[in-house]
Amino acid sequence: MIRERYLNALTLALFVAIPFWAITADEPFTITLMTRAVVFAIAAVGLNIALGLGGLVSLGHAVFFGLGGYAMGILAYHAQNYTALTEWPFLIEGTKSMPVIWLAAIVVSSLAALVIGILSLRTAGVYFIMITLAFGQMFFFFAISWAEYGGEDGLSIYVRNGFPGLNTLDPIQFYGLCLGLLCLVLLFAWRLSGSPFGLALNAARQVPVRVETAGLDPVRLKLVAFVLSGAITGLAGALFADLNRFVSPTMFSWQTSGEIMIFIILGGVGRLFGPVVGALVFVALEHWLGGLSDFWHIYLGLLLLVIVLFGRGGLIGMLCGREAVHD
Amino acid sequence: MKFVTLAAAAALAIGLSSANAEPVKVGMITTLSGGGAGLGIDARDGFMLAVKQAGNKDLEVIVEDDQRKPDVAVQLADKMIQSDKVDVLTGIIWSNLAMAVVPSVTAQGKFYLSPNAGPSALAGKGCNPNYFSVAYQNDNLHEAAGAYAKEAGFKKTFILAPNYPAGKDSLTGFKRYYRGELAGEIYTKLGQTDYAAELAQIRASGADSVFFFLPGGMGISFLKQYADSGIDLPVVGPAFSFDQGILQAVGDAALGVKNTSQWSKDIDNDANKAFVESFKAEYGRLPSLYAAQGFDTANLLLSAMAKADVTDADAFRAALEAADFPSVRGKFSFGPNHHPIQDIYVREVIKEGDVYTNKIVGTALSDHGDAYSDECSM
Amino acid sequence: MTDAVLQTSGISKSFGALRASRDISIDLKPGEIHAIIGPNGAGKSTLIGQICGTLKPDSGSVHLLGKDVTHQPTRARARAGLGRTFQISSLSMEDTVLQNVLLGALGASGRPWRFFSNVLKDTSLRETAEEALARVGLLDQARMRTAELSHGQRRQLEVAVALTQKPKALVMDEPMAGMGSEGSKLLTGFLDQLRHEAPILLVEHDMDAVFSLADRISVLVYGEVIATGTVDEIRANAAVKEAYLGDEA
Amino acid sequence: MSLILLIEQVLNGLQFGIMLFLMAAGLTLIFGVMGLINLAHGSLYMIGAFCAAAVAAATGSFLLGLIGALAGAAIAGALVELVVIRRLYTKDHLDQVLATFALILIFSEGTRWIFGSFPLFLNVPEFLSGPVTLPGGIEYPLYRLTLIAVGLAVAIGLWLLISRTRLGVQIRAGENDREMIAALGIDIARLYTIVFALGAALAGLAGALVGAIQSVQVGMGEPVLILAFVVIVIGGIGSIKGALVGAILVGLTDTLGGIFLPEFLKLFLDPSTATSIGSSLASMAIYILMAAVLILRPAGLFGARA
Repeated sequence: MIRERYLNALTLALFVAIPFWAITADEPFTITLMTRAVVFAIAAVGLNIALGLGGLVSLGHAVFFGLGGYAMGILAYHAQNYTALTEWPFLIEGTKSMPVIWLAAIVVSSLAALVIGILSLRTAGVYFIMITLAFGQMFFFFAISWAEYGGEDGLSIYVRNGFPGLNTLDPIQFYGLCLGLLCLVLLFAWRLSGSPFGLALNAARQVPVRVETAGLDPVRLKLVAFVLSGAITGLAGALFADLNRFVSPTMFSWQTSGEIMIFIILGGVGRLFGPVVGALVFVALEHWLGGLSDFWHIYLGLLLLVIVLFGRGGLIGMLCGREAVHD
Repeated sequence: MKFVTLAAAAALAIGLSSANAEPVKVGMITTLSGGGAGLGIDARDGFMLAVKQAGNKDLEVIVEDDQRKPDVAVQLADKMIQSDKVDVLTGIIWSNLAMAVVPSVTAQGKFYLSPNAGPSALAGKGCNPNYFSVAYQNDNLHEAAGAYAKEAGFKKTFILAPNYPAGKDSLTGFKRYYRGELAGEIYTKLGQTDYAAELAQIRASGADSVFFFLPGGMGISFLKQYADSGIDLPVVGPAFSFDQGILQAVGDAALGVKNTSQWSKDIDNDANKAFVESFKAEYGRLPSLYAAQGFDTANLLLSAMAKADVTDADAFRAALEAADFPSVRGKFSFGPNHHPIQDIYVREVIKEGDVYTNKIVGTALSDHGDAYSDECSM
Repeated sequence: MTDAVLQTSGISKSFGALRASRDISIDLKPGEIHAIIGPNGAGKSTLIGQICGTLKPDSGSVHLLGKDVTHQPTRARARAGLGRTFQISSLSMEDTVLQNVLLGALGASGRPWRFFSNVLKDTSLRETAEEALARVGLLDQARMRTAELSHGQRRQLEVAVALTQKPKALVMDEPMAGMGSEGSKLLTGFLDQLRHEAPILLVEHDMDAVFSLADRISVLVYGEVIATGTVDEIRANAAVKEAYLGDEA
Repeated sequence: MSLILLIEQVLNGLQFGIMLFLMAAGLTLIFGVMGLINLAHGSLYMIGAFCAAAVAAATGSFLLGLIGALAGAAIAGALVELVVIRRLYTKDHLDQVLATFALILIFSEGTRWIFGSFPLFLNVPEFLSGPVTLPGGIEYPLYRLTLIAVGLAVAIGLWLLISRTRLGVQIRAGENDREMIAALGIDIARLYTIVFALGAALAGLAGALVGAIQSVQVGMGEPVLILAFVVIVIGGIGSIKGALVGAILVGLTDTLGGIFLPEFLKLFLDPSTATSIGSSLASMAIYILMAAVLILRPAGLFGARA
């Protein structure tokens, strides 16, 4: 059994070491793959706040991933065509600046999470899973038929958006940017889990009636968790869109929601680094298994089954055992 | 370590001795798993057949599965360009994937030869000197269907397509050449499998004919239900719903339907006959439109390789523009925006023994280019 | 009557044909322990639910510190000073003892919307929490996982959580259930002191505890209060004897 | 819009809804008795269609194909239950979602591995093909009428099964109180396998029946699966009656919404905008319906427990 914090440190070390190796070995694509893993990890860290801490099994987080993506797509599309997003009630122009795009992604997905959360949290259990799924489908079909922004074809952005002081087209610089954001998000998630809010949310997941008796509103706690969660997943969506320089309704599909959830389960639910380990392993599997056989989904499916059936607590749970009591 | 160096040197020596041109590396990104895998597999098989027949050792092909996901396709393109250092990319079936991949590929100075998708955005303002559509511009087959409908004297056609960009382009393409009146115009849900409601509308509309564009499983469902509904109007559509791969699943319901295609297995020329025979011999099935497009794409590439070195982009581009290869379609040349100028035929679905297939019954449009080349400046 | 801390006025509640509460009016005065006894199925849990806000009465009203709280949710009543312990333990078992108590303190502080600060380093919350643990004698177990506590210790923890809220009235649902005689004795002594801080509405099966602690007793049978009085009055009440204590007498 | 067209569209919505019911009934039964969310239910639908197509192609008989579909899906269901599903009953919903998601991957690619990437052929049998004329001069495909009849027959059969048979008593006991069935001496493991196989057979039947007028291809199950979930959530999870009502509601909303929304919007907007917005709204209509039902009644129309 390894101590969880050593495993976490090792994971972070891998995220630094592998790209360095890739540069020296002239394998730039490995950096792209690692960027993909980092972006997925951010999305899953976001979901983990709702799922792991709040116990909200959301099968609709693709909504926020997609909204983040479209926030990037739409802003950059207007910037590259020199058209205004809207002229009424006030002029909004497109932009190719990442910080602005991130802000837009976070704001839009938070608002969506607020509305979806208010409606969905009236239900619980299976119904919650299903209503979030339904919201995901709503956005998916809307995006498909939204001809102005490419509908099913999606939107291509020819040049990656810019970040002051960096050349984002250089894979390693963009990777560094994403990794930096992942670290920030992890820091946030870590502080959150030990904060007064985290304590209350944790209790709201396990014994909502107790939280109520303590004078707090468990539903409101969960709603705030859902909004924070959606905002982070939205940020990941914007990064994902920039990684691919492309957005499409696929980002809204329920399979995307499922995949984000898979990252968490693979790594370990409620563990700080669960989503990170899960995303890294998933991207590696996708890459290697995809090269092995046309039918690689079978192997992926079998592996997932084994982990769900026999591996309590995901990969981290298998390696580190039960979660330690934190001080 | 020493051994490795020696081996590498030997390999280099062999490489140099067997060819006078630089080897060309091709990355093929296509759909090999999931729902639309049949199309990608056909395109790949057609492409590889031509490569095999040419026996050109300087051509190396890397094939990867995009799972019909745009983000995977983009990632594969990055990998092929960054890691595998490919010179040319090809293989994408779906327009939305092409839109995701092609602009960034050409922006990085690589060539892209499209064996199927030809979205209008890449034919007009978004055209690029390094992008060639070897199949068609997306509107072409629909325009031909419109031309056929005019020719056949249809006065009141009911038209329908899925509610997504290619569907809208399709109806626009049809209307560009059709001169009659429309009995109705419907956009269906993408991926819809039940068309009872649409059939009822067709029945009630007083139409004298039906045009539909419903690729893949949607078309199969529509045709089966159409045949079962008792509506007895002539149907016309682009080749996609009548292709070799899916006709067997439609069965009798498709018999007699007219469809438009730039290729058919009975086009009378030597290249085509040889292609159909060798494809059957190699894979044990009849080739499809996608297989033919893959085959032509590979032969176009091979013809350019014979004329120019891929490292000399301008010369290689000129060699591609010349399109100096025996197309299975017969006459074939590129317009100013690197999209085909070719004949588009009207085919009819027939049954040969136990197998459903198509035969040519006429030509809808001759030497047909596309509507967007004026917008292209290159 | 006006000085009652907690008061129900004629509350009734039915589930379909079952009338679980019939016109119940009871009150809790400062400094007293008011025990509710009754056979299983008498409607004690339903009564507690309506007092604490998890159930809404069909008719009648609930007053806390003179204010009508009938239509307020549980958390509002909690914030107004109503503490509660549960019959079936509702602690978060995965967490430490300290974390459970901190939740109570956090609720009382009314400031859960802090996302970055470490809750364990919040001195005021921590002082409240540790003081409550010390009072029930669980301070040494603060770092233990709640699941590792003995049954009796969990009961003590329940009380500690309620104490962090500095309640003005306490509703305790069978705090002695499942405790050994030693533990019961200790807790009895503790509650005896506690009544001066906050009056207690005590639902309990342990008759020794009830008779030694209660200032007043109400007897609930079939959703109805058949008698209210001092220990002696209840012991002497014929109706009670018949309905409830019958087989003991 | 003529009355005939309207009636025809209502019939279409009804038929669509009744096919959804076949899917949803199994799903809701499995959830009600075992408390399991089964995302792989769509795969059993696909297996039914593929079995029917394979058997019909080999024997030339559509009816044998249907029997093949029932048997194939039931066997696949029982096997999956024995190997995988029974390990999931004690796990939480999250694990169930993931494990059955994994099953989808395995089933889809496995089917493609066995049957290839091209759609299979399955057609309406000769004696059911073509339209019939209904009173009022409505021409309607006989096969679709048959689907409505079969679906209603299955609904009645299910109702009889649950209300009149020993198995039904056990199922109802399982829905209400798991400990009670153990106390009654019922072999709970066997009951679960039977219920799961029954649900699978219903899905397989739906797949085969629908496969004859649609495309028998890999991935055909997932869109239907999502619709079936929408149905049981609207109806209330665990309730067969809810599944029937929900299915018909969804069928009618989807069919009629697609026609009337664009027409309705044409009153306010120019035709092409109306068509475009109307189609978009129509494709979202059932999800909007579901969200609305859940917001008003968080446990669905006939749901007992939230």
